[in-house]
Amino acid sequence: MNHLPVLLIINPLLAAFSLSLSIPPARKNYKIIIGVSAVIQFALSMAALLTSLQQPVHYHVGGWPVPLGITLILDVSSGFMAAFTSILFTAAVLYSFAYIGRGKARYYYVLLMILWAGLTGMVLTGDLFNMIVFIEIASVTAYSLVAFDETSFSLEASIKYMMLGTVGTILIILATGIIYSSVGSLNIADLYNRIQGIPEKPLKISIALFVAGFGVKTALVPMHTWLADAHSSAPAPISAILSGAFVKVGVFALFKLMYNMYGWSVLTSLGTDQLLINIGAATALIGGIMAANQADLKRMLAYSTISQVGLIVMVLSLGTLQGLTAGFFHMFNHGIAKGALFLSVGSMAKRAKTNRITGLSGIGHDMPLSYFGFTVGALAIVGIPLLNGFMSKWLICSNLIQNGHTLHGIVLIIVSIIGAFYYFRVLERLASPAGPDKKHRETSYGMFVPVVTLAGLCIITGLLPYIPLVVIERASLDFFSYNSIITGIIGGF
Amino acid sequence: MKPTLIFVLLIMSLGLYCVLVKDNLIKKALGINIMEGAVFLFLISYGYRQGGSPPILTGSETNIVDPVPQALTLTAIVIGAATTALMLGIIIKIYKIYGTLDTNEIRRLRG
Amino acid sequence: MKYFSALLIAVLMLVLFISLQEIPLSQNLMPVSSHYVDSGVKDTGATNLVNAVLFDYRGFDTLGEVTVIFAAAAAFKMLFSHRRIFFFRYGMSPIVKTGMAVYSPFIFIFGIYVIMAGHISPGGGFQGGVILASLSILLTLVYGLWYKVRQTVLSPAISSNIESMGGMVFIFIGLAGIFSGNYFLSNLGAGFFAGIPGSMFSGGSIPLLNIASGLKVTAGLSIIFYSIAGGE
Amino acid sequence: MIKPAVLLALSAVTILLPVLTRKRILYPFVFGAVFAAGIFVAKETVLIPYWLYPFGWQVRIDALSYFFIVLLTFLVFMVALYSYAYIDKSDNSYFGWLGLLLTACLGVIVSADFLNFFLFWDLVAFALYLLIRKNQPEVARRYFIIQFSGAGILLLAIMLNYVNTGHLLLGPVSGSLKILFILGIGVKGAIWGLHFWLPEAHTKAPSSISCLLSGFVVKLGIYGFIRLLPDSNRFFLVLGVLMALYGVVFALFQHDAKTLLAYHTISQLGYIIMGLGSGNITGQTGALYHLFNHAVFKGLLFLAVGAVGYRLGTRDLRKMGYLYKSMPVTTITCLVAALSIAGIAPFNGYISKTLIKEGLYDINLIKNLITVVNYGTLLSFSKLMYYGFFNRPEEFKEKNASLKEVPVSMSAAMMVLALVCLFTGLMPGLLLNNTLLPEIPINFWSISKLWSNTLTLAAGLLIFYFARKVLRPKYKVINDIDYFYRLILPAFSRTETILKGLHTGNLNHYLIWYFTFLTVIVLLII
Repeated sequence: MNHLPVLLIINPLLAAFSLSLSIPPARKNYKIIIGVSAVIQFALSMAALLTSLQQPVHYHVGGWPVPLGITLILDVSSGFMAAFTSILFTAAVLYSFAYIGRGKARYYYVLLMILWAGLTGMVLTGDLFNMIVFIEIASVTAYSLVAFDETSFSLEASIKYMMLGTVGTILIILATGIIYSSVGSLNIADLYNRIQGIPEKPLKISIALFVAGFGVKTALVPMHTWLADAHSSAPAPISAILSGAFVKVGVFALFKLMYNMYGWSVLTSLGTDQLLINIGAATALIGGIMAANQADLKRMLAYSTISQVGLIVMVLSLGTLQGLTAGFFHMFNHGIAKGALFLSVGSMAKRAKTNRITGLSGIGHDMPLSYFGFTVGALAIVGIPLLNGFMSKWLICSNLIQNGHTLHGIVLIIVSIIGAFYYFRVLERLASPAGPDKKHRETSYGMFVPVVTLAGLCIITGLLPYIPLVVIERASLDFFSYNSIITGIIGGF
Repeated sequence: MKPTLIFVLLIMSLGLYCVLVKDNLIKKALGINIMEGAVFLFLISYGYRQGGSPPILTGSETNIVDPVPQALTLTAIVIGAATTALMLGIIIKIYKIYGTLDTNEIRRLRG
Repeated sequence: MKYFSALLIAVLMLVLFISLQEIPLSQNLMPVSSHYVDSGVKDTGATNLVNAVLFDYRGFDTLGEVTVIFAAAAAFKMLFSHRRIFFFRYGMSPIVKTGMAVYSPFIFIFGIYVIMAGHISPGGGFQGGVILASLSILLTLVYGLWYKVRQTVLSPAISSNIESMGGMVFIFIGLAGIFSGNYFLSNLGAGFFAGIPGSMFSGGSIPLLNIASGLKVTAGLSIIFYSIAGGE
Repeated sequence: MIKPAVLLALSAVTILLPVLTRKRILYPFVFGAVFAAGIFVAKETVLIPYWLYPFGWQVRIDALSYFFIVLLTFLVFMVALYSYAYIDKSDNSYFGWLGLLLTACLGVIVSADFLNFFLFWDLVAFALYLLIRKNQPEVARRYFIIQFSGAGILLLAIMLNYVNTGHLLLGPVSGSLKILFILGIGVKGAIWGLHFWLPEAHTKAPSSISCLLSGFVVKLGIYGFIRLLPDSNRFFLVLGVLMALYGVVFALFQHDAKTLLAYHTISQLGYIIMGLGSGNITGQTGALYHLFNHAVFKGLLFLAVGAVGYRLGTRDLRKMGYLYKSMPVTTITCLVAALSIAGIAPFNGYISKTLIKEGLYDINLIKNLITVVNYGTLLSFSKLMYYGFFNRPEEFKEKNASLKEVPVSMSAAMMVLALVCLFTGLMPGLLLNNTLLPEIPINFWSISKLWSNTLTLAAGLLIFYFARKVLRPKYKVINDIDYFYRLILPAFSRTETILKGLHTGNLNHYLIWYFTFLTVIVLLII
């Protein structure tokens, strides 16, 4: 029996609980506890990915068979997402050690670990209501971490995020209620077999509610408004996680429901795929245009995240195996690149004490390593060849156009061009000759090592896309050929 | 159709109206709670069976209401309570800084 | 904007009304819940099926829910860490204080009862926890915030410890399932004492989990209250 | 024979040069080694399997690729030699980016599949961005964005082509996709209408980079046309004539030496495209030969003007003069290049222009237009040579006459290029027979041809003598076609302003959007 799935969730929880103990060892050595736990979690998630590549694990919590209890499913797709999330989280934890001041840092780490558990749970769970619970765990921590700085901006961003997010959760719960009252099951795999039992109109309503509910977590237009506020006001590592991992996990969860609960053929017959792809295109365009002229660097990155999520949603809604591969690959690439971007901007902003692009001009000379991270991340997102963004954008474009969505392919190209426009503007500004009185030190090891590592990952996956792609192809197979997998999950109830 | 559906939708529209129209943040939080209540009512009422007894078995019941929606609702209530508490906490802090709860004025982040 | 919102709500509700009517209604239970009803007592040893579902079949949800409260409490501790605004220091009049002194043991006992008997009667960790938390809040309101600071039993550090311990106990009970060669949060399968259904000592790990979550909810809600009230 | 993979690996090494060694003296030798490898590379098709692993890299070196490889590696070698002294001592990374440009161009030339073709196509623009960025970030960014947009169109075209054909092998395309391909490639190849970036980029880039930009990178567009659109004759003919005339007319009235050269790039590209559109082997061979020659003499011209700028600090024709005294090598090499570009025997321009003219023999109108262009070229290079080197303005005498000749590495590069101009002119068979055309169909050295050539030169110089007052370099802003493109930009920024206005920051509005969206999708789905 393989307990990896559940260990992945309870390890960060245990760390958070023990960190919150009001006893001297926990209070003094919180960095050690968090560091050890983060390393263990990273190792566990890598082990989970390797395990899932050999044999998917279906973990029945409490020992109950499928429709009765909660099942955690560690297949390649969820293992991949967990590993990818862990990479970002490990970088963020390491970065936070240097970035977050002392003061209230202990609770920051508590919340960070719970966020980690929540995102991992969202990915791993095979139960609809359990997914909601994990979404809420992740959301509540995200709301409060956004407010960490307690400035007017971060509080305002937090309350906007919270209001929209809570309404979204209510819609998701309502949709779950509709599904449960129609067919009386909550297990995603079980629901896949029973989905025909739901009458047409409640089915459609539930899809609409899920799209709207998850849309606010994944910042689809027009529910994207909170994202730019929240990601620009949160501490840098939190922005990196929210942008790099949370949004992606939200997209993953939405499409897990779409592919693995409703079944893509149901969605196609209802025309939802067209709806999703158009929403994706709108998201990509609006995010791209909004990013083009932002004065705040982090806000620009946030809008860029919105536009990239639009691309991912576009290609995932194609409903083809290659489309899924391209979408997951772009998730991975964008997550890593955006992580490097947010972290490096955090370093620069910490030294320059401002997020404004004008205030940061010329800082590239003083902080070459952070600037290197920023450059690589920006170039990867723009899609410069030999960095990872190029490959995934090529795949996305090729899939969109092959499936007859030429206009959406053009949207991708336009978004890339706009992206090049604003990222290069910033790159140039950061490298412009600085005034003589401006001198900033390079950040400490704890801060530039994660940045440089993530940037290095961008380069490596750009040169050797095989390494992630071999996993991602299996992962998308988990989504795509669900019919053949499902009997293994359900067993014989 | 269950007659409770009408009440569910009525309560939900009340909450929604509160969320959409009221400018005060606390009222919005309350509206969200009212919406949550409507959803919980929906869950519970669709788990109810005509003349059913509560799901506490003493051995003689034959007609029992569905226990799962009740458990789900309990979970969702607790989550909702935690969220609401956090929401109110942030609202307090916002009031300290902005001196108002009016959403038309709490808009330093825009564009 | 007002009329537009009203129109929006009207349209939305109309559509919801039309479509939610179609949800099939039957007097029979769905397969999953009928399994719970048929063999729930045998499976879990608890007669309160809601609690059986909450703490056994779907115990993992409950862990999550406990975590949400924990996260909210941690967020409060983080956000309200350096506020020391002592309003309401000395509490209410002596009459109320005396009355409260009389009531509080009963409230306490009731809360404990609701927690402990969760598996056989309506109630459970959350409900009892809320009762206990309300007792703590009542005490503070009546005796003033100084009471909280002076009292060691309800001091912030202790509440924090109780909360963490609650969560950890929950997880360790779950881990017992793993160590006994079963799954996480396994109940009777992991060898917990089944007892006679309907009696106080029955239901395997369900009462233990009830206690853990009860502690957690008590402490969590208290922390949230004190953080807002500025007691810490 | 050297394996293609070795050549590619060697060129990839040049990217890392600044990291590997700080001794700048070694850099030109490494680029020279790449040149040697380029000459002796085996003409074969291989698959490099571990490149971007699931995709692979189909490397194909045939006669056309070989021709381009030799040209590229030679030119880059010369530029590296020139840059040894030309580029600021502190800026070693320049050579790394030069290596990147070399590798990227090489990649475009040898790729036999669209994925790698497009990848390196993009990378070329990025390498140039890096090279220009140091001094002119604005220009570099604009160049890159324009090229990136062009690459976007190309990407769209490639994808649609993929849908049509089902494979990604580089080959002739058909149907209405040709328009997209012409647009996409045309941005890099600076065809008329999409050339608006060229004068600015050529003018503002360092001269060594202008040399490569004009000498090779725009030729990638021609390469793309040859590979992908081998049979669009009429269109190319019209386009070529248009470009040749347009470039010459605009070049005549420039006061900046490099802008003048830049517009001549457009004009000479017009020649090449005309030759491609001739539809017969003579014209197309002429086009290719002219491509080679243009790379050599235009590169040389840019280097020479760069050398002037290196010593004088300006390349404004109004401030030059007296240089024939102070910088004899530069003057002579520049004169050789000017004679070549004007098509004067025995330099190489004469050969290729004669071939192109032969190819277009049957169309009288075009022949007349070519003659006009020829005189235009002659005039503008008379202007360049006269006002740039032989003029004697009193106010600059003291400064200009006392300059020193440029350092050895720069003059060596220029002299080599000048010699190549001469030799490829005297012995056209050297290149033509080996790579392009088995036998030369015409006799270049017939008395009538040489006589008319001399006549043209004399007439041109005579016209210049009388018109030199009109052609005197004056400052004026000449709006090119980009004037119209600039009109589009406000529309974009207006969209942006409207969108920004919509994001009011008011939670009420956001919630109302949210529920409007919910209602709309609910109604749409149901």
